[in-house]
Amino acid sequence: MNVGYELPLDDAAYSFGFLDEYAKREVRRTILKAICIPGYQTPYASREMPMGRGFGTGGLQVTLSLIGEGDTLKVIDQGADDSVNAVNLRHFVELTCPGIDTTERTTEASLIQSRHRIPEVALSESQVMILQVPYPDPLVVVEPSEARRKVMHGEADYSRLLTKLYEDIVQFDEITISHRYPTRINDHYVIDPSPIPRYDVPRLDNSPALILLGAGREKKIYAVPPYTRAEPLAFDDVPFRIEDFRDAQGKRRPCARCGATDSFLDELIDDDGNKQWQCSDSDYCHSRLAERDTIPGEAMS
Amino acid sequence: MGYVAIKGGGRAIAGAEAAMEALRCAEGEAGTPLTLAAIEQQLRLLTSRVVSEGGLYHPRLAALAIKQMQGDTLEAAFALRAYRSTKPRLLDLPVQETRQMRLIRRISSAFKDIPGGQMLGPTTDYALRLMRLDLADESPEAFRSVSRRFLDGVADNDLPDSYPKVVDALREEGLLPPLTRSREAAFDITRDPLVFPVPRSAALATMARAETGSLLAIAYSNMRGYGDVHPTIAELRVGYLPVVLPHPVTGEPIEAGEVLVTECEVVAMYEGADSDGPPTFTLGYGACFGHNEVKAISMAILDRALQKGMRDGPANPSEDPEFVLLHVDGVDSMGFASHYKMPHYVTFQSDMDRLRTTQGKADAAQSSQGVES
Amino acid sequence: MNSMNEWPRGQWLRLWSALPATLVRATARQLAERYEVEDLELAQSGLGLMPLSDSALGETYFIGEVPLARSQVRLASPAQGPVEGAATLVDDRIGLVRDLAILDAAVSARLPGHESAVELLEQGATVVAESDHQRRALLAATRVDFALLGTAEEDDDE
Amino acid sequence: MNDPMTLEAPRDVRMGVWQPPRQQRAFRGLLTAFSYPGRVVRLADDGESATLLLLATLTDGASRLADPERRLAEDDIRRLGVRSSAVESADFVLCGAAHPPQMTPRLGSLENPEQGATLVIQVPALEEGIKLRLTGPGVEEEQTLRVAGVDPAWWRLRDEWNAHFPLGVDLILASERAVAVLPRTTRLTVEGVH
Repeated sequence: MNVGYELPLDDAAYSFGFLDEYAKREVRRTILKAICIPGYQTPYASREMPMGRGFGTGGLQVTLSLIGEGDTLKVIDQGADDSVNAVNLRHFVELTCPGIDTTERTTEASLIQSRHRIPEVALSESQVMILQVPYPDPLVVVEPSEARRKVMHGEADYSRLLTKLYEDIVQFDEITISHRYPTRINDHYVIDPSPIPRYDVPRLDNSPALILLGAGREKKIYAVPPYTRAEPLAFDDVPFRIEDFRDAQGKRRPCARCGATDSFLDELIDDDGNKQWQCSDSDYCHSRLAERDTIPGEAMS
Repeated sequence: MGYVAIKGGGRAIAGAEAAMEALRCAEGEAGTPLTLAAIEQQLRLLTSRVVSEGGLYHPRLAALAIKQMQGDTLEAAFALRAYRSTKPRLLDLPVQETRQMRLIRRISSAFKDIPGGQMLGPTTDYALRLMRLDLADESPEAFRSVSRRFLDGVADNDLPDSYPKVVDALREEGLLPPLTRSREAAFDITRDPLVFPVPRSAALATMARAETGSLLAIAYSNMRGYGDVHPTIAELRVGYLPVVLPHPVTGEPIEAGEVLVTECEVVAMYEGADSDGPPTFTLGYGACFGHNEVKAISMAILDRALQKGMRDGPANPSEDPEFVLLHVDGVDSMGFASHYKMPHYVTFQSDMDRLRTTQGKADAAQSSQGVES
Repeated sequence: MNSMNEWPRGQWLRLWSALPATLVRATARQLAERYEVEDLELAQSGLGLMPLSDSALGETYFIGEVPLARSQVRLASPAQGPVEGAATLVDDRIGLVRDLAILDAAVSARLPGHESAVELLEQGATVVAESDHQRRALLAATRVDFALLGTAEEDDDE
Repeated sequence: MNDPMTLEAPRDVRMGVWQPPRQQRAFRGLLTAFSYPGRVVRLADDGESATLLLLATLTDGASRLADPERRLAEDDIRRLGVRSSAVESADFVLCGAAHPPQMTPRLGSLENPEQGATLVIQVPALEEGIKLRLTGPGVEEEQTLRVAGVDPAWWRLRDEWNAHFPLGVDLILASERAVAVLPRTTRLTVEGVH
């Protein structure tokens, strides 16, 4: 720079929501089109965010384009508000969006940004769910060319994907897809629902809340509108199955902390090498414990 | 210790930040903080790398990023990119002309003598890579006098402001294809996602802000034999490009600043006249912000390789636009490589569930066949 | 006014911006005290995508972005009526670019008091000349004519 | 370019609909209207126009707007910073409820259905007039919407344009202050008409 150049520290402050208004406007246009075409991966010019591609930049750009005064944001990663990446994203939004609130309570949140989980507590119409997506296109496994994939999606031609699933069954007598389970939206587009476990896929179906999915690195936004059919691909003889948390005796494992038998569980290994099972949704687990403490006499199931 | 939920994340992150900062300042009493000017000047090639890979010519901010990221070029370029997201587009600049560059270096490996002459400028090309131990404890006085003594030693003979381009001379001789001033608008990679096939302008823009090492690696594969460019450097120039735009009131061209640029044209062997014209040499073009010759040369070679790939279809990786352009961006690749460090235990839980189920079925099948397992 | 002819308006920003911003500020302040300054456009800073013409095939492409700051002002001069000035700089200092726009207006209309801004042009010119000299020195000191290598004049090589 | 910083207009118009916080609020209203088709969402405060507010919120130099009936003031078009264009190439088309456009708006393509246009139809009133029965994504059972002053030809054309999902157009019905949205996926029957 010129001799005597000084960085203008005075007007270096970031604007509300970090992104400039043109970027927000583009994301907003994209979101509305994504809602009008349920499950369609709508392209947009993803901006660089101050955290790594793959760390939730897509979800973050959606959140920053939605959020404003009066909003209460919940950010989770692996179901936990306290997971490092969740803390990091929440801190960034707090930093760039003065005047908004954040919470760990699912029920208090107007916006929920998440990586890999959908909260256990059913969402309401007054909430928007934002999922972070690393790989948006379920057809990549059968077709490398995006140009050809776009045609297949447009024609709702998923025969090759179904064949792939079927080959699985022939080999393993089971569909081996564990997470990112291909799910058909409104009987047309098949989406990658982001790396949520199969346990969460049914929550996409006819949800009262709008669900937005953002893929920053791949520059795509797509949506599952409220009250919209979301159905995991499966076959009559080999049905879609969620994760199995039963022990050897076939009894559903309870959460070691709160005793819940109706939540997705993390498998933990304690220092003695013993296995433990615990709610992945930390808010769900905490609130159950809180209830139990306030309601005397209720035994842990 | 297994895949255990990370808790106390907030504290851990704050701690990690403090730990980084503690190491940055580990010299303690004995240390002196780096000034941004010192980084910009004394580490000028590092700064050059960051401005080009960051895609924003702001050497002072680049110096700050280098200081903050403790010398990590990927992270520094990344910080510069993220800064861009907060700034609006102010106006559309007119096309700038690199023939106006105020040169500090200019060479050609195609000709002994070129119009205007060859000038090595500041380069280590012919320097012996011997350790200069005198730099180990350099006295500030000596340091401060070096530049002055150099200048006094050189007669400021009347050199021109700008120099003709070697390729123009070759072109006049009919050895090169004529300029095809393409009418189509240049591709804006900062706004439009790359959906293939992409125009050459998208390839040039992508490579201009690509990660130097990534470009070099793919270009090197072509040089070694996964390709056949066999380039000769027609001209490599480094200099300050005046940025000229119309005065908002009068419209007359005004100089609004300068940008340090490295530019390179390579000449490659001619091909059978694919157009109806006579056969000519083919050309590759490379340029980037700052002083970064390896990057400009690698880009020029890849430009030539990609032109072939776009025309005849790729015969090897360095000729495949999708392969090259989607894998040379430092911010994308570094970010994605890093994200694997994040917790993935929900998905891994799900993976284990699938594996156990299928294992269970396999066992059942085997035992039903009376096979020992 | 020979200095006026010496430096076309196209070079003013280059010369002024070669100087410490404090000098420019001081002069702009003086002018702002004499003439009322109206912002025709709020001074702002942002980015510009820089298109180059590739010298191999003549195709236009974007090499990257540069910081830009711009300002456009109108000075109310009782004698000469309103005078417009503007500045667009590869820089991000909003304050500086507004000061430059004021200088630009004053010098272009040669308003009373513009002389100090012309002096700044002269000072800037010496700074620019110095950096030109440095760059030329880099070339002059490293000029090589490979055609002459190996002849009596230069037998030190090969 | 639809950014308060770059407007050369006097201070007062820089307020209101041109302010980022106001546009953020407006967008959330639109988000609800798009998510729950047929629900009437009050967008504008007193003294504001729902149409101008939603255009300020969604359009800028990156979008093309067709205003065949010249419903917008020149100043507002300049402040929006949109590129004006013909109906058949516009991202956004502004028209009245009385007469549908002669031209077919963009329907998008199989590969890029998002290029189907967004039509902003200014209606005399919502929550009165004929009754529409809506089903489809965003509607739990059935949603009814009342809208006044819309030429029935509109519904016929909408059916034609949206005949081949994913191609189609998305409608924003805008009264003075409120909006209701009919995405291409919404199935619509007009009460009494069959």
